[in-house]
Amino acid sequence: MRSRILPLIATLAVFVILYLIGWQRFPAFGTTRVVGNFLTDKSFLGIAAVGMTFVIIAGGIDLSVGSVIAFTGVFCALAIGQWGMHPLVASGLILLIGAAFGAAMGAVIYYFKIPAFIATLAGMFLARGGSFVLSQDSIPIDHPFVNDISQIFYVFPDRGRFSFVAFIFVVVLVVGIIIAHYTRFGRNIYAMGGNNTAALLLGVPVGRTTIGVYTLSSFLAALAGIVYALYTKSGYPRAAIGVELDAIAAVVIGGTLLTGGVGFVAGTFLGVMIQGIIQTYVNFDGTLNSWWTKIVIGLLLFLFIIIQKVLTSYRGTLTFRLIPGLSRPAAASGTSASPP
Amino acid sequence: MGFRELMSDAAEKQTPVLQTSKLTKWFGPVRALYDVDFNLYAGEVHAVLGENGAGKSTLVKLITGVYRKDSGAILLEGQAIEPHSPHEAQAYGISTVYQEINLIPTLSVAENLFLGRQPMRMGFIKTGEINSRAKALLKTYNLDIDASHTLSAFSVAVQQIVAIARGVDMSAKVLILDEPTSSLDAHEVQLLFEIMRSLKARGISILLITHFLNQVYEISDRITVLRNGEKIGEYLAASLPKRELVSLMLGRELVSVTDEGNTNGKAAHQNERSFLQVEGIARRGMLEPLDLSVAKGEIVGLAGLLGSGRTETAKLIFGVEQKDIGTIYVKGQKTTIRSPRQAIGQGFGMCPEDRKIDGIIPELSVRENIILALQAKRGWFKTLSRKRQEEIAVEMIEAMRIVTPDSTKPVGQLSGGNQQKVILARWLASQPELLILDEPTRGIDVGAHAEIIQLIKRLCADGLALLVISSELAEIVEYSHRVVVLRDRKKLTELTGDDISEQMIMHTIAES
Amino acid sequence: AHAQDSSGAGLTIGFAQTGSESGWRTDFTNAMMSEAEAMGINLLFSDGQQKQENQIAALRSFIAQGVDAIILAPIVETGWDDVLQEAADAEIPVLIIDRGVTADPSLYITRVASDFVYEGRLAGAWLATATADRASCNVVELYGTVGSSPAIDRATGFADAIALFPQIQIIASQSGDFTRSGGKTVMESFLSSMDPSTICAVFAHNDDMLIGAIQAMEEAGITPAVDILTVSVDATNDELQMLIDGKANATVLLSPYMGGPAYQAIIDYLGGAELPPLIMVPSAMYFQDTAAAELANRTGG
Amino acid sequence: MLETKTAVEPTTAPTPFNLMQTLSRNRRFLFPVLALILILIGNRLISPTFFTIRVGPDGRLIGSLIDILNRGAPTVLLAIGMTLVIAAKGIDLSVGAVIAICGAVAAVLISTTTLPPLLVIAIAIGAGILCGLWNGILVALFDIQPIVATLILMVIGRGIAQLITEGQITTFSNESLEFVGTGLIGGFPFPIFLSVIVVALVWLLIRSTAIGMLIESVGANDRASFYAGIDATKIKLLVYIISGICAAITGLIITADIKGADANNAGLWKELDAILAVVIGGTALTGGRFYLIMSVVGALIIQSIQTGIYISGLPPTFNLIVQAVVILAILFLQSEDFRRLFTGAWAKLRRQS
Ligand SMILES: Nc1ncnc2c1ncn2[C@@H]1O[C@H](COP(=O)(O)OP(=O)(O)OP(=O)(O)O)[C@@H](O)[C@H]1O
Ligand SMILES: Nc1ncnc2c1ncn2[C@@H]1O[C@H](COP(=O)(O)OP(=O)(O)OP(=O)(O)O)[C@@H](O)[C@H]1O
Ligand SMILES: [Mg+2]
Ligand SMILES: [Mg+2]
Repeated sequence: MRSRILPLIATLAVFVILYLIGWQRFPAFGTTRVVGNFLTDKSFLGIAAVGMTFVIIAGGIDLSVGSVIAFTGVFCALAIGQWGMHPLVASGLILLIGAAFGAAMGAVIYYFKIPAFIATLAGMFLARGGSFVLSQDSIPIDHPFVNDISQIFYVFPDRGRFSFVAFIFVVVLVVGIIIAHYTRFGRNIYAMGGNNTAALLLGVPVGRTTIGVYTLSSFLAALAGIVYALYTKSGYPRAAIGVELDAIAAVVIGGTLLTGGVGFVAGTFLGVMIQGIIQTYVNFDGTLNSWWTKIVIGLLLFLFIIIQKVLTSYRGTLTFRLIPGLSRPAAASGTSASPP
Repeated sequence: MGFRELMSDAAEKQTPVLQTSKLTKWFGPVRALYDVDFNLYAGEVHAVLGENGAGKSTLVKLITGVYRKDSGAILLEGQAIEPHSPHEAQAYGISTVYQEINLIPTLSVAENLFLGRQPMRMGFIKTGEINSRAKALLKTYNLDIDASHTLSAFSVAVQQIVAIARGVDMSAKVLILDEPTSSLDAHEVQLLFEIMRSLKARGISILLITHFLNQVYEISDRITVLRNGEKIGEYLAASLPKRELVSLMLGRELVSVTDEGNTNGKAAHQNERSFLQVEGIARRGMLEPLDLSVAKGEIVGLAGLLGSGRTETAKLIFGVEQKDIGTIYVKGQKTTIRSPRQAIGQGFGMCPEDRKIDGIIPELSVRENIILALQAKRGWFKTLSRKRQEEIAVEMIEAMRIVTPDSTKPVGQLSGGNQQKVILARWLASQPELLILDEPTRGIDVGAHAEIIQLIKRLCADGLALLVISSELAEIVEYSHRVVVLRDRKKLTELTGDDISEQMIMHTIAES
Repeated sequence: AHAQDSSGAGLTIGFAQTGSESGWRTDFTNAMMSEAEAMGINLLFSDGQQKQENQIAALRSFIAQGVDAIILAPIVETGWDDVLQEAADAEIPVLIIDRGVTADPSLYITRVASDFVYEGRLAGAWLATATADRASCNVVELYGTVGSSPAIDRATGFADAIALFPQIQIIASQSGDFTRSGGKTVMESFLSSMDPSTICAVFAHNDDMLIGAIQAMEEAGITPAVDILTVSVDATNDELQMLIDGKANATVLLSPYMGGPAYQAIIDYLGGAELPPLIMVPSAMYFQDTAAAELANRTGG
Repeated sequence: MLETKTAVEPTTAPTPFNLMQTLSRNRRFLFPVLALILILIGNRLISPTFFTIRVGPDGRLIGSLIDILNRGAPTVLLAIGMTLVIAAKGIDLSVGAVIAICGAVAAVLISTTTLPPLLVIAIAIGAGILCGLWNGILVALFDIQPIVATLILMVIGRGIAQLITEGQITTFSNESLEFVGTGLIGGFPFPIFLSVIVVALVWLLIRSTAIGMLIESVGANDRASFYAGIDATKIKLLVYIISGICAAITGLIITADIKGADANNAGLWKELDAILAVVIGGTALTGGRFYLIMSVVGALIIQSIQTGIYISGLPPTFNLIVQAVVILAILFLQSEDFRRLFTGAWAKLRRQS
């Protein structure tokens, strides 16, 4: 058991180290304001990443989340501003649409055996294209209810804010952890990712679970879209481009294996926070121009992954991969199943 | 046995619990199953026997909805059923342990045992209870392991027991066991049989597939023989002599299933210089320091119970795992072996125990699988011509009687036993000087079993050095010149000459 | 906030840039940095990498650090209300640069900008005069990145302008993503799929796409600026060179030098002055005869 | 040995099954090609001059078909490298960034130094090799998951490219280098030849040596390959290096084409096109068997859709939707289960009538 949460602990350790280094350099890092910002600014990414975690644990991938976020924003903005819907009604409707969209992708993946990467890439094009068709411009959302909601926040002692969207993020996180570890659906997802053929033979309802996991992911992407719309009070068809890659990176940094079967929702939270720290660090520094920003972000990511590797690798030393099969037995066995 | 006769008489009159009629399945041009009528009565153990590729697993997979039948019917208690997935089959009360270990390597042992049927409270899984119940369940199989560990950390044998435990624990009406004992030793097999008997007593019907004929006679009431996808007949176990059974399965007489007398009289090899000499190799938590030597033209058997460290010994020698200490001499030269690649460079070959994970490349063709090790040895650029590859493949397919329409079929689509033969063929094609065989006859049918034993002997006669691990003591005794007995990851002793006998090995293990 | 004299020395200003998607953007960033340095301002730079959420996070970081003022070059017009409110709560003045925002003007001190719609109109008006003597003029449009405000606004402005001249028609419009190779590829496919002689002019949403299109025309044996008229926006150095070489007809200036006015506005504001709600950087057009002087001016100075 | 009567002969089915088998054997090749043909026909319906090829000045052939081959060359090249990487159970997200780096290197060197163009090209390709090596080391030696390992270079790489060009489009004028992007041989643009040459070379490398099989083996089951003595580390290094070289050549083409290195945009999101091409070609993202030539067909399909959109006259707003719908249609066409849905329904209909 301990060996399985080792990546999680390593990730936590790196997070703490990074945070302390940041604090050392910029005293403002220690304020609740920065902590509150972490949660608020990364909440939509975090929510999407929780959905992505499930998909990746199930051995799939979902490239459509960024586009679904954008579509949701545009849809909400139009629904509220032009079609006169109440924000709650619009949200409920888009969550349904999101879930249906995910279910459709899941069905295509399961029934037609189209690789998830491609099915969701098509989903990405569709949702993004759909938002362009709805509107090319960004549309502000101006509704008293929305304004009220975005004014809900808890103020920490030194003016940091725990916002409503951060609250939603935390709720999603907790629910995600419960689904992952305390429901059959969650365990079936792990089983499918561990070895799809074996899961089928063990009686896991693979079809239902595949569709379910993409439904969940798109549902959460739509929720992330609502949060994003709340966060920016607008809908913009070019919003959240490339967020899927950020989400995937957060999930993987959090110790989830892309080969499926192994991972933690809590790890994803850490992954998101680590991205937040890197970004805040670069922002606080303020001396990096555009290209150095990219290089430093990439290098910090690299550094982080290497530290994590060292911490989790056998005997604490960096084991070079001279013995490919052995460093990842689970991954290897999970994929070598003979076809049914 | 009057009792058995009586039982089956009674069975004849009742409707079968599970019945197939005219069940047919094609895989492209391959007729895997044709017009098979199969009857399983309440409270019986019914063995389905046949050669590798006869269609046994296909029958099972049709019944449990893994494959969709082409025609025919499946009836459960007289009602036609059409399961679309193992999930549905389970709902009908059919529980199955498939031939290859089909568990989730990344989940814990306990979770594997209770996947899909976890104890729940208010819609949530009671995680604590899973572990404690798993522990209790495995206790009945004499397995004292930490069930919260990831499954992949355990040996094939342990995994097989876990799979059986799960299947048995779930069985409601019908339990299907497809080669459950292929990795188990005699002790575990007895344990399983005891459990099967108690299930039988509870009225549960059991379909058993195995290649161990002794086991068939020990436990089963009725036998159905398949050959080439067709049903040859259904027999009462008690009234079918073994010899006849074998010829029914093979469609021919099997000459000298075991050609009498073992080969270990030739102790002459002892004096020859060893091809491989191992001194004090060990790895913490895996193997205590161990000495071993194998000469050319000699077969050294590794005997021991499950978990005794036989596979580990092989892995350390072949460079799959790194040893902490110890030295390996090849032809008297001290050598370092840190990977199979280096081992192969020294003229080694190793047929691993877990064919599905360590053996086959399922997507590649039979031909490619066979020439793989040879090609890897030759490097990237010294390619074998297509013609040469084809020759080797065809030669091996014939020599080992691999059932495949042609050499282009992906190995993943062969039957289990034939996959095993392909891996053996791969190593033979690589022309090694030392061949390490870990459970080479696992899942191999009677006919082929005898052939492989012959093959091992012939290879030895041709001057190969062989290190063979097998859970079948009879087999080890038959061909070994020397037997190294292991227990608890330690070498106990080395038996030679007339000391090599099943009793002696058992005795050595039990003693000390 | 500090009380300041009219020099910017010692001020710390956070600048949230959209990203670095084009040469013009880089010019703009560089100009911002060098002008800050010249004025002794400590500029904290943040590259938003084309993402609004990154820019919002950058603003929040600036607020947490307690900078003296913030300059925001928004990637999109909407969605800034809350974070601008936060800045206002923290009493940090915000100045909007380049593209506009829809937020309440009381939330920022002023906007230093050029007008994309106006740029499109200028281009359209020029084309109308240049083709006044023709019976008809079929235009192909090289559209910017779909959904980006310069593309939308320039298209709108251009369409508004040519609507007054029925002889001018847009016969094809495709996105070249504001890039040179995008412009070249799209122009190439236009030239392959229609008779080049039917095309009278090309309007590109930025210079890069036009330069690509000019290459496509040359390769297809068409003389740009003669067989097909060209007009585009940005007036980058490369485009001026094209004008000088006679391969293009006109370009509308989008000045990257907005930093100076912006810093001055902040200094004035901190000094207590009233600011106008919009400070326009002058737009201009360059033609084949005026390009050389401007280029010399730029590279010389 | 024992008495050897012939082993159990698999019974061969009557003809209809043989027909099915031939179909299913060639299915992988049939459907992508069919899709390409359908798209071309579709394009012809949109634009009557689609198949027309006229001769421009200096003998240049001009026409949509030539455009597809010429503009498709970068995707073809990337898809080749990507095919091998994917076959070895990897993925390379960094190709877009590598394009930018190599283009930047070439443009800056040619415009600021007096190095001979061939040397500049060699250095640019060397940069691609380095990038591939970096990815390979992260994946093969450090055992970092391919998607993350290459994501690092995807982020850093574009920064490096911008660093080299300082964020500007570095223009140059050098006929030899420009030839890579816009040169003509017999009226055909040079990139077409370049892609054909690279396809041929890689094909030779893969099929006349054992490398192809070893890649498939490592991709399909790396543990079993390890037992068989295959050096997976070297194989993985090799595929990433090849991908790096392909990306470098692509970078040269794109840069030479516009006579300038656009570090900000060169190759942006090209990795997705390449992956898509590979999958349309039938290679599974889970590694193992690969189909090099089919990836080329996949790349041409993508370019044909793109060109079709350009000439369709549809507003650019609809680009993505059209792409998504066409790609889905192709994938459905390829999906056996999808087709069975229809053949099944058809058979039922026929039975009823
Ligand atoms: N998925 C598949 N695709 C194609 N052919 C298959 C597939 N599964 C099985 N076959 C073929 O069907 C035949 C019967 O296979 P099956 O697995 O039922 O044999 P078996 O009796 O279980 O043999 P073994 O004792 O070796 O396990 C074999 O010829 C095999 O090659
Ligand atoms: N009956 C058992 N009870 C507890 N642990 C066991 C048992 N059998 C095996 N194990 C565990 O399985 C692990 C691997 O041993 P393994 O079975 O591979 O050795 P082996 O001698 O090669 O046996 P075999 O080849 O029969 O599988 C060991 O960690 C051992 O503790
Ligand atoms: Mg079988
Ligand atoms: Mg063993």
